Amino acid sequence: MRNLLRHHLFWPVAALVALLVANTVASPSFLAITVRDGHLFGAPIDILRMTAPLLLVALGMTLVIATRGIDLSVGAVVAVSGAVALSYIASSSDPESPVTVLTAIALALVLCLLLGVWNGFLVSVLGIQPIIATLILMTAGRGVAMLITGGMITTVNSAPFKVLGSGFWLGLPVAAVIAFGVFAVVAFVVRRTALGMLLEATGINPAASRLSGVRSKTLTWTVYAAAGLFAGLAGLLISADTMAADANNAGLFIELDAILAVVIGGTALSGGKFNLSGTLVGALVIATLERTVTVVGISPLVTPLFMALVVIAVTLLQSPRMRARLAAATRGPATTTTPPEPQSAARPDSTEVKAR
Amino acid sequence: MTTSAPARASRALKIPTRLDRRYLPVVGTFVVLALMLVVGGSRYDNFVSPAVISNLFINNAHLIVLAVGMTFVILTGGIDLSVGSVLALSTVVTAALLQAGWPPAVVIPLGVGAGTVIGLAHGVMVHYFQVQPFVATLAGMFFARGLCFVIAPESIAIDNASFVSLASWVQIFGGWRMSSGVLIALIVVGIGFLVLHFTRFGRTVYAVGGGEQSALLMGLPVARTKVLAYVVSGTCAGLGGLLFAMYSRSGYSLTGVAMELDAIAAVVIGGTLLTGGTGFVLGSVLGVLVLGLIQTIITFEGTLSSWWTKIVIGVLLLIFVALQRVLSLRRT
Amino acid sequence: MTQQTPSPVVEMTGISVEFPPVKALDGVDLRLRPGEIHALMGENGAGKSTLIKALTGIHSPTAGTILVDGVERRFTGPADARTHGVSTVYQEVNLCENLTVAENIMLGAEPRLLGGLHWQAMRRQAATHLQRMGLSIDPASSLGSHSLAVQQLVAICRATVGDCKVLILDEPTSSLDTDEVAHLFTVMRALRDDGVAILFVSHFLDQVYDISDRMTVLRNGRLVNEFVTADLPAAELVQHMIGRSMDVLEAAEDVAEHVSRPADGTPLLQVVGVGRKGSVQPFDLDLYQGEVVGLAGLLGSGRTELARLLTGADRADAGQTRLAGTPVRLRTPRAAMDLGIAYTSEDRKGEGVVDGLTVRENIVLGLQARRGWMRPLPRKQVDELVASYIQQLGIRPADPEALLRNLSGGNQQKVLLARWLATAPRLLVLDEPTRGIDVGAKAEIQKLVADLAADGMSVVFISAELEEVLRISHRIAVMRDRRKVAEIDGGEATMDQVVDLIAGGGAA
Amino acid sequence: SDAGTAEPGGSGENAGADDGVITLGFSQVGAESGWRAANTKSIQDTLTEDNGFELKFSDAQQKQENQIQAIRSYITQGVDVIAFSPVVETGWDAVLQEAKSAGIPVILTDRAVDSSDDTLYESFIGSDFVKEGEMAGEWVVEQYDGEGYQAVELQGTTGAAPAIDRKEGFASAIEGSDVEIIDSQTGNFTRAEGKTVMEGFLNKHDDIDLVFAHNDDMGLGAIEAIEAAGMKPGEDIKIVTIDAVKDGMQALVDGKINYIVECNPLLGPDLAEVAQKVVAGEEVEKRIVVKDEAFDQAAAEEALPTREY
Ligand SMILES: Nc1ncnc2c1ncn2[C@@H]1O[C@H](COP(=O)(O)OP(=O)(O)OP(=O)(O)O)[C@@H](O)[C@H]1O
Ligand SMILES: Nc1ncnc2c1ncn2[C@@H]1O[C@H](COP(=O)(O)OP(=O)(O)OP(=O)(O)O)[C@@H](O)[C@H]1O
Ligand SMILES: [Mg+2]
Ligand SMILES: [Mg+2]
Repeated sequence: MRNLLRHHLFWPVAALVALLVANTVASPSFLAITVRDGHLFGAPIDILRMTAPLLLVALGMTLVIATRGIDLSVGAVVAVSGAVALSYIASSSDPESPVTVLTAIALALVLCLLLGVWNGFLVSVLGIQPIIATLILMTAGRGVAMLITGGMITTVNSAPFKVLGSGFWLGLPVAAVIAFGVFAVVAFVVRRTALGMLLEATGINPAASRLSGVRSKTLTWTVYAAAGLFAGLAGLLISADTMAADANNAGLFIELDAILAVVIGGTALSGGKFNLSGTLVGALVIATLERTVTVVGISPLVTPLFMALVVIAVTLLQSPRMRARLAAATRGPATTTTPPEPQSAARPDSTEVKAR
Repeated sequence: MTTSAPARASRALKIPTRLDRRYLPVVGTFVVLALMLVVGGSRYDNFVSPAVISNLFINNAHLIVLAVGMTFVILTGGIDLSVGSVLALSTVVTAALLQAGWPPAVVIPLGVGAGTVIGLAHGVMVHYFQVQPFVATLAGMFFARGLCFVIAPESIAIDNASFVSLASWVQIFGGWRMSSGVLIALIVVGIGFLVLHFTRFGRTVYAVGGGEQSALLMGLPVARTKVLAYVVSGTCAGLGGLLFAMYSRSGYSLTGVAMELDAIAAVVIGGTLLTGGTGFVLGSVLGVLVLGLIQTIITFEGTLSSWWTKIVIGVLLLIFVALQRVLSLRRT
Repeated sequence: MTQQTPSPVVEMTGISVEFPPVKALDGVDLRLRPGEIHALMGENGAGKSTLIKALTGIHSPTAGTILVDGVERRFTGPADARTHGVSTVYQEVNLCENLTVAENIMLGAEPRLLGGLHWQAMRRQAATHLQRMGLSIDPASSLGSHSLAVQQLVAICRATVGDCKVLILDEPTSSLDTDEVAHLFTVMRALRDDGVAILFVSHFLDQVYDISDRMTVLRNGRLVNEFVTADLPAAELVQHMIGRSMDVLEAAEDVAEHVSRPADGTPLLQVVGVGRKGSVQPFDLDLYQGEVVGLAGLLGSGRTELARLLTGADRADAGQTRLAGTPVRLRTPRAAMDLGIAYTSEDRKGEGVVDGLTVRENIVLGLQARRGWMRPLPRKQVDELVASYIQQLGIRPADPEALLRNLSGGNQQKVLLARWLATAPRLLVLDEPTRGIDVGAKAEIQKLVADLAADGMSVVFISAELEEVLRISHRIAVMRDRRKVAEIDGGEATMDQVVDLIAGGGAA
Repeated sequence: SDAGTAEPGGSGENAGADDGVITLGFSQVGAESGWRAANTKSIQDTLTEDNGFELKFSDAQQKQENQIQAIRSYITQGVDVIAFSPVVETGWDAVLQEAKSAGIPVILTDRAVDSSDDTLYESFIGSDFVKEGEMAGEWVVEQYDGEGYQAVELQGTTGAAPAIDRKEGFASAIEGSDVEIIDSQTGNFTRAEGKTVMEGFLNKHDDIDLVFAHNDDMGLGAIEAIEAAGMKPGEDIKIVTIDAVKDGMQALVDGKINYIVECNPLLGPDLAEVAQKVVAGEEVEKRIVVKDEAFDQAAAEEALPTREY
């Protein structure tokens, strides 16, 4: 019990479970999964599909945050990606052909990769602060997306493209398979190679890393490029979901959701140690939260209040102070007379200094 | 300034007699701002006129106040994402209470105080619970916005006579105009400047941003300072809401969406580092003027479609940041 | 010196501090009397800094009592301690680099004018304090623009401002050279004579013997005993500290004799006219394989800058570098590393430790960076490597998974050294590698350097401790005013000779 | 008020009309939707030089302060007419007063302003959002009253005038019938959110008969959700929306939507006409309600081929 409580994913997972319970109470069949035409259906499957784009964006965001950066432009990149792909499909003579669709996807992904490279250039070469560097693309990117679609919502009918949004593979939604697959691959690469450690070193102490021979600039650059690419992929999933490219609203505020997912997952925004499994849980929490609002039937007027309270609850429970309290409480009175100093490995800047 | 010429003068660091490096980003901002005015003036008629410059201040008075508050928080190494929502909350509270017939003398402190209270909550979360500022204030942002909806989803007009007369007070000097909002904003800037540079609290704000742990080991009151910085920012957001309510004579729950980004951008453009510890309030004011000027240029251009507007804002921002960067790199 | 023993101003008894599972302090006592300089001695990781932090309220002891002026107290933090007259300079310089020197000194006790800060008075007062420390820097300059040594002195200035009954200095001299130390000691003696109790931590035995009246020795978090300095011979002290006899140290004494001059041939690194505007005047330097070249000079003489130019940490704007005869360009640390050149910065906190990573990760960081991210070192190899360095350098705790920030200062330094040794460079540039390292470990490091050189590695060795430089260098390059002024043979050089050169013919 | 009296260059200089070209400053809300884009395009295509206009256009990016700033700027630039679609209903008195003092007439489009002084503007051209909601509700009652329909509502952006008014209109129209709104949540006027919210409704309720969406986009999102759940939109669950953009009309023709109330974005011609009259000093109507049609499937089939947006 004690170890469980101490685990860094305890509270995020607890939040997820609590939300699922709340949903099940409001709608008893919530967790039911049915099989229809060999596909799985049901709210949990919906949630997996809803999580997919957010998970991709949060994945890129985690890596960027590890290097002490932040990427505000992902929402705009999502919009650009959808706009490019759908405009290409819409303007092609044969929207139903897989070749067209693959070309559209490749086009969108390459462009988004370039947008990421652009961000990386501003941050790592010109040395502009990440928040401002990516604010530029956040503003202009949506303009570009609107330019591509002429401000209208571009709609297409293309079965191969629709597969991305509502297709199934091995009974699971294709979008979820793609996102969770990419996530697993990246997590594997990052943790099985030295990439993760080098990223963390760059985030914790850039000067020391540079002197240790870490190619910090290249790494930083790569990470922004990756964030762009993943956002592009997310953009494709989002536009395939409704088969429409909405330059104004696609991916709106997804950067905030992604950052929130990263933070709920226990990665500090100050860079350094990151936690991809936490990000996964964080993304699931946020997607479930969105669903909860509808299922539990919270009035739109208080929805933001409700979101705020959940976020505050999760973050407060995760805070070192609360952890220490709870740890002390679960440890029981018998062991020591004076409560030992809380060890807060979770906060990089606070271990040496006790704030009382 | 030292009293006697020391024997070890040869080892003393040679202080450059030129401008202090710390002021470079601000000077960079100023130079580029001036350049923009010159370029704008040569492109459009009437661009560099007292009326346009006065309007620049009148239209951005609330943002100036937000930026001053944001500067405090960013200097401590934090960030406050809630200011846009808190501003909206303040406008809604003000408008709703005035509509309910409360006197302005009671309503105004309540509107501003709402911001103070939320700021205090942020400070407590950030310092005592060690919630990351981004998250704490993001929660605050949802919270304030939610509260707005609960109080009044629809926009409320303000027609309280004394409030309106306060709001429409204008002083005219030739072509120049100064509204009550601008006057308040300038006073806030002045206070912000004095507090940051001439009080222990102000210097501790810088110290905390320079290194929280160091500041703590130096025996400075880190806790109080950090909490107070968020209180300042919240109060400024509340005051910004008051100014916006005066400016628009209404309260509306959807006001100021994404305005926190404008405030942050202004502060950063003004040369403050997001990592904390370096920056100036006056820089932030320049930052606000830059953003305002970009908007003015867009209006004067008069032919941009919606998307080109966004793209041009992005490009101007880029040119600005790049130029500023080049200027400050050159000199160092 | 005080004859009778006045009652202690600080009395700590039975102090225990735990960082589960580590018991950093176990029932330690410490008594500080007014008007005495009390040395706190012990190996790296013995618990000296922890004891100090327990006193000032940064760590809360799990057991024990603290009496200050006879009243039992648990301070809530440095601020609280300071208001009760306990001023501390912690081991790592903890000041705000973004503020001015004057602010760093005066904040908290700042002069006021009309309720606001009185900047002019603040600068004036700061200047006076600086002068006492022998520093003539501009109080209005920002602290970050000064070297670590100056920052150290500024930190000490800060501690002496205001009403202080107890002054605690945790390794204040580790980055100072003889002159500065002499100044500091003058100030310390003056304070002592005013009745201040001073707690002093240093790994320099001669300094300790020079200044302290009494000492408390810790070993492995336990109290060994309290001694009167004059009654305790150095050899015995070392034995108390490290639990071994002086043999190790004696081994170090002969280091210089063990190594032989390398065979002639093309130098491994040949530097011609390399310099950088505003940093170091163009200099020439040849480094042969298997040779240890020491850099000697005063604070700010440009040793660090020279080292940085040699290793690509800073980019030279003039001159040529040849490695084994072929011209090379050292534009980045990475480029230098690829050529087998490694650099350990003197700024442990800023440019050395990656404090959020573990000991293991910190040790392999350099090697891994050099291999590239795609070729991760096999875990087994990593573990062996790390285990061998932990053992070889005596890193404590010997736990590869400990976070670096939880290590004592000296142990962090050892980890950094291991990082560079692991990359097996051809040329190793060590800037103050022994700073903050205890006597035993220091001797081991010196021996290690000698062994490495014997195996063919070239080493550039910078240390504030001239003795150390003399002992292990084959050749000594002397720096003065950011210029290389002389080069002398290490075997023949004498202390006086080098001191003369450093000071510019005794003109300093 | 004294607010506008010192406007230099503003007053009296609007001699633009004399040379036959009307300079019109238009401040658009933003480009937040396809509807808005069509609205902008209609205005830009109508107020051309060929038609005797010089259009100064600015996009306020959904910010009232930008709009106020743009209007002030038009006053300084001395345009002949100012037109704008207010982001919010309130808060315009001061700046409109300035325009009035400078002698520049103001025309509102699409959304109204909430002001006690209606001399501040010449005319308001736009749809009646409450009416739109009512029309949708009336059709629902007419078709399905007596069948005990359970409806869900996809609201527009919380706090926005169209969302508030359409909700109100619909609710008042179904009052007294046995159509019941069992759930209502915001979909922020977007397809994606329309889809997720609808998915949630489908998870929660087993017996939804009708969806009322405050715009086509959310309705289209709901269609996706209904299809994904294996049901037939338009048959198993009826759908009523507002806007009548092309995609919505197509869905109506395809039988996936049952009824659409139009909200006409093509305000350009009306604006041009009113502007010309105002400049010429003619009397104009204070309120010009744009004619909103409503389409059922047959009407949609007829209208679709000529649909402009
Ligand atoms: N915050 C912490 N968490 C865990 N362990 C710690 C922490 N701080 C210190 N320690 C451990 O406590 C022990 C004593 O450390 P301390 O810093 O007091 O040593 P020291 O005597 O000052 O050594 P040095 O001479 O190297 O500075 C070490 O083993 C260290 O690893
Ligand atoms: N006592 C001092 N007074 C004034 N300035 C100093 C003093 N000591 C160092 N400096 C300044 O600090 C800067 C750093 O010098 P640098 O680090 O190159 O010296 P160094 O020879 O490596 O000495 P060390 O490494 O021992 O500090 C220089 O700009 C120098 O002018
Ligand atoms: Mg120590
Ligand atoms: Mg040095």
